[in-house]
Amino acid sequence: MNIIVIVKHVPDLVEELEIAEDGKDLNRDFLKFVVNEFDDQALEQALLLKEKGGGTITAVALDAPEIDQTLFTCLAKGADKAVKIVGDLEGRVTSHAAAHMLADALKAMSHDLILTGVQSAEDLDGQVGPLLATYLGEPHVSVVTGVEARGQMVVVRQEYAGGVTGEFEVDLPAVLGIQAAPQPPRYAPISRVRATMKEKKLVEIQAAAADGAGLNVRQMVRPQVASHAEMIEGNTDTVVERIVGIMAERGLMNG
Amino acid sequence: MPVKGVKQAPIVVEKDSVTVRGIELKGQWNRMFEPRVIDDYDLTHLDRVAALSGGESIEFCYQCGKCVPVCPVDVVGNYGPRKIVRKLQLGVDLTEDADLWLCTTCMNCLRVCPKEVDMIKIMPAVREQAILDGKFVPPELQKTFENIARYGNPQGESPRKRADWAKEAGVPVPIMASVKRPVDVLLYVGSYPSYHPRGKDAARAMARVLTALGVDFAILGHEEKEDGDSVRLAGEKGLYETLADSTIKTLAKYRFNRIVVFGPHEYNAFKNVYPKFAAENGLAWDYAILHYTQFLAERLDQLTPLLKKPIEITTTFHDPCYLGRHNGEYDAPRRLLAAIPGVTLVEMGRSRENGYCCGGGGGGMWLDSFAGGHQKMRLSERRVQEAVEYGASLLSVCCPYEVSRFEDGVKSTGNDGKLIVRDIIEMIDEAMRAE
Amino acid sequence: MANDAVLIIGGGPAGLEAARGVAGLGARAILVERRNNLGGAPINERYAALTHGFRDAEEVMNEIIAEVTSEALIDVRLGYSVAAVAGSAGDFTVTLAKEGNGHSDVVNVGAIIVATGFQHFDPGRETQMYGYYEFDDVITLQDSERMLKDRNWVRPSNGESPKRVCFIQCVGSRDRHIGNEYCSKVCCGIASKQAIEIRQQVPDCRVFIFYIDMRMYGYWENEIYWPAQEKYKVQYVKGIVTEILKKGDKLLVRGEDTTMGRPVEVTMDVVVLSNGMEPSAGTKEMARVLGLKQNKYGFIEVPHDALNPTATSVPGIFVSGAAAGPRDLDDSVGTGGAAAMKAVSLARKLARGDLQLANASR
Amino acid sequence: MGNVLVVVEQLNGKTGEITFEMLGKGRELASALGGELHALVIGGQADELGIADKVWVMGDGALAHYTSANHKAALVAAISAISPRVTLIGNTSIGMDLAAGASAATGIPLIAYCNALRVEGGQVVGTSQIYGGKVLAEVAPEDGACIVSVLAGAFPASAGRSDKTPVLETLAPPALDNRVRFVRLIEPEAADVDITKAAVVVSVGRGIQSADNIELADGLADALGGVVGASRPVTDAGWLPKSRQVGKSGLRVKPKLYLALGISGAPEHLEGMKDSGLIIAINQDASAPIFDVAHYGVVGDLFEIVPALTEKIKG
Repeated sequence: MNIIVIVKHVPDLVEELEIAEDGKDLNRDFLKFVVNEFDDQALEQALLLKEKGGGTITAVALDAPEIDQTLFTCLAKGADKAVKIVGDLEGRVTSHAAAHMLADALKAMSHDLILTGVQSAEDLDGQVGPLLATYLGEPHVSVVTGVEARGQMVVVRQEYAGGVTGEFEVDLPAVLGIQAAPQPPRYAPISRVRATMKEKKLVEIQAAAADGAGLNVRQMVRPQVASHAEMIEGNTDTVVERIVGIMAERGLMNG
Repeated sequence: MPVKGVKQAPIVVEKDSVTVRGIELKGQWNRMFEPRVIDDYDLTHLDRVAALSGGESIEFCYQCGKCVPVCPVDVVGNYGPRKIVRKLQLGVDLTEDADLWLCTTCMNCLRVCPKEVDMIKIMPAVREQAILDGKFVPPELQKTFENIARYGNPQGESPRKRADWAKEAGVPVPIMASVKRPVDVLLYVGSYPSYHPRGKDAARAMARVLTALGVDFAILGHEEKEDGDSVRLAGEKGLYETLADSTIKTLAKYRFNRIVVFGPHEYNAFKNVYPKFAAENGLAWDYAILHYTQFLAERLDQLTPLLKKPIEITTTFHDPCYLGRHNGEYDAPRRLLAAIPGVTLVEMGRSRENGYCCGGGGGGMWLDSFAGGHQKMRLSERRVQEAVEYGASLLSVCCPYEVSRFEDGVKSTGNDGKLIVRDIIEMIDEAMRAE
Repeated sequence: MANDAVLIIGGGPAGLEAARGVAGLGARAILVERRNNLGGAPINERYAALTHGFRDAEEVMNEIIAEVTSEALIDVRLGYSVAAVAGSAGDFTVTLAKEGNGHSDVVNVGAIIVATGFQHFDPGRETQMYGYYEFDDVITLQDSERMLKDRNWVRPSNGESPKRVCFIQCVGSRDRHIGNEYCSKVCCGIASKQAIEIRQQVPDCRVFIFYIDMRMYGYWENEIYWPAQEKYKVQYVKGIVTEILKKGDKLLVRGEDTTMGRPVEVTMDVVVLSNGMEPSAGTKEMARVLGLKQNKYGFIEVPHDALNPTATSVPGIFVSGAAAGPRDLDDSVGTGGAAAMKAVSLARKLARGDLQLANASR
Repeated sequence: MGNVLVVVEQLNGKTGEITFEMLGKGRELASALGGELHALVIGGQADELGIADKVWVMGDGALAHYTSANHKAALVAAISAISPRVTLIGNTSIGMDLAAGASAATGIPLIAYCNALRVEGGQVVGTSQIYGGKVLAEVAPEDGACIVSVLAGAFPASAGRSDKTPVLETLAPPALDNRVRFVRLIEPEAADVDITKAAVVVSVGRGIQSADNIELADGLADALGGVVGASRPVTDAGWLPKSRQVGKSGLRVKPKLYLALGISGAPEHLEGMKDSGLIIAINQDASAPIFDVAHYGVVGDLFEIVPALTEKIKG
């Protein structure tokens, strides 16, 4: 099975995020980027499928700061090929635009399955997977926690709230939004990543022009976060009274 | 009489299930409990370990068993270097065995080994191979590697916040990049004093003590990264090399007379490991390295008059493996403790050269859950019990791994209220706070 | 007539050294060897390399033999055995019989040195469960020595190169059942030495040594045991083998792996039995002819009431080498020299009248 | 026209809570836009949807089981037929399938992860919670219409319930897209509690002192309709199964309410719960780091406070 894994860089949430002066985007000057954690799960799922049934894996990413390192890490983990889509990609790329550019690039790449992370931290205008699937005219399943290849289809599990899981047969080619692979994403030792950088090259593809999401960002703000708990003083009755009051205020008393 | 005729070999049957203490064990699990017949000495894996650079001495073992009683892990589980060698001889693949991740590289086995079977080299080499082969790496360790690779610290905290602890030190803590002049002491803080809540307490105490002594010091601030020695010992050599390269190049930008380190692991890295790496890579590395206890012990004349507030307590001292056994420094911390008025030092049975291990070395710091699943209790818990048994009310330490490990151990062993844990620098800081 | 000539019985390493020693002291030596050649076990059993030093046994022995045969003071009598002895210290009259033709000689000597050596334990004997006479591929240390010397270390059953070989230690030694309660002292070293040689000659053959405890005296530890393990990757398994069974064309070795506390059933291509030492037929016969006390194992008894390892129960008769019990080459040669010194010195004292026979020290 | 269409989410024949949350908000939006509130049922039943002015019912047995391909096709057909100004879809597993796909297929912009919606000068303005909740982005569609995927719990469900009988209208289903075929639903194992899914987690740490005391937390969790979680020392001690462990090496939880009882707040633990909606911590030690992430804190004896609290909640 030939699998394409879409890999995306998102701002690292470990760092403090600052809003740009115009209030419409993050201040991108000092942002650190990391690979979207669900994309890591998607790659792991792809590697497991390849280990079991053979085939190839191509990691595809839109250009972003430090994306090369991430693509080489994909190769070090077992991807066969890594493609970087380059072009005018400054600032936040909307999910719609990203999906357009990916769809344009992927049309030319033969594939059976496209795996994406189910979502990312900056999917303001929706998740890339279903957008991409629609542009490509392929079926899509989100929140997938299990994939099994079976001839020209896959059997997938989709997770719902409360632990209920749906099982589906999906004809290929298809796009899946991976929530979790059956095992934690594997580790790529640094020395192997470095060796991969010497041995392999990234394939670059020019990005197609793409429309945005059709949304105006009016402003971005940071939510108020209390830095320290508000301490509740008093005897047991007072404390209990106050806690119940707080919970009731937030509609938490009905369970 | 000689054997006559040809006997048939008995057929060894693995039982479908066996009942051990009322629990039924199916299939292969009963092998764990039944004295299963050894039907092969498959040396493939032993040969593979011996072929690794650093793994050669695995074959030196002649099964004398001296290592087992001093192995801190064997005290809390069925483990020990001799047993690992035997398992290898029996065909166990160490790269897939839980034992691989239990060694804390404390070096007590090597200290007593007549054949110099060097687990401090063997274990990291095999771990590296396991990681390169894509074998199971405990997820918590994997996460730590990723954190260190990405953020330069095991906690996965923002590198920009590395010096945030200093804001509440109560004294100015200069940062090398800002002072723009040579300083006497470069204080290498380390990740735990930089980020861990209890580590930060110690870091702040350190800043106050150095200031009180009038030491001209500065820290690297956000330019500082994990030293990588424990990363190396945990098997991620490539990451260690990246960190060493980065730290060596960062330090090369500045002028200072000596490096004072908080942690024994940094001490070991800078003193014993970095010089070799620098030489192999054409980098300069020629610094005076001091553990903070050594630096302060050299200044006892100056320090002692400042220690005015007595701390009336019976303490015992836990020798860090990487300050003691690995680097031979046993006295500096004890001299500092002796200088604090009111403090009575009692020695535990396992101390100095035979000091027990807190379980944090060699990557153990990042394998707590995994190791916990293969041991009766944590090494830190065993040590806490020993401290209490010897009548100490305070367990003093001087390795940033240890305060949190032992404080957890105090709670989990039900010794809350019986034993407190303090870094020596915290005790000095407190003793300086005269009325 | 008192004289300082010394009769040495046995032309192996101990006897040769005794002869050299006697001649070196300026006394006459008569070296009697029943066989038609000198050299003893290293030559007759066709040993490969010797300990220490791993030098070729034949080469080393030939050097010593050449020295002895070219020495004018040494009278080498090949093909002779001692038929009778009369007299006492300082004045022994010994009848030497030429093997086969009935010819005999009478010699007069002041002292006698017995250097009649040992023989290898016969592993087919009594309770041994190792199938030495049943299975071609179960061999002894001396069988192995011969193959090493010929540089043709193969499976005797089919001539093929073996892949897995093990040694079983303490065969015929340390065994009350068999009657040999003593440690044969050399087998651990010899097995380890052979293991090294097998690894040198057949590099892809893995060698295991099953042992109760490794007895690697003195420098054997660092010269043989450690290199065997560290350089030649010989696998030592603590635990002794109880029996060997046939399994297909392999041998199934059954025992206990005592450090693991588990039974062992592993297949081997060749099993080498590290068979111990017993007194040779010549030793037992000489004890009878010379009237020497033997210990319960048949070795010539050395009364240990003084620091005198070459003494026997009869004044003027000394013992050297493995005739007195398990000894390695160093000890055999060492006691050969010591016996020479003791023999010549006693004979001369008696000849000079410095000493009365009654007070003759052993 | 300013109609609001709520896409009804039903699984296993049950209408999800999110539907009522959207209906309540949809009612408010429809009024502000001067339009009607419509609900769309794909292959399901239209009970309980009385608050809507009109319920569109599409499909029959063929759409009875949710499949992403068929339901997306149905939704796209419905949007074309109804032309709502605002389409509200739950940001659930199902909504993630549908919302973005419908946006791509119809060209109508999508506001995802929405936790606030209002009408301002005739225009719909939504707030999208992005970057792990660290940023709130206020956005408006460039043109009139929009699709909104709504975060669960963003709006009260009570506002979306009504006893009225809705007006039903049938919509013709689209051509089926059978590339995704339903096989079965797998229910979770009854014995195992999934603490990651619970709205209320009552977590205990070392301060609980013994396995026997865990029933205190059970009582409180029962009263709140929540589940009991734990910090590592408690699961390590075997007082609770590993499946209850909150933290870096356990599970990450994000309930609406997290009650931390006797948990000092090791970083390993904080990492697993700090994003909870409301955190209330009770601990003896005033300097416990748990108070750095908690919204409210009590320094006190949990053995006194917890039973009293449980009593009070039970009323």
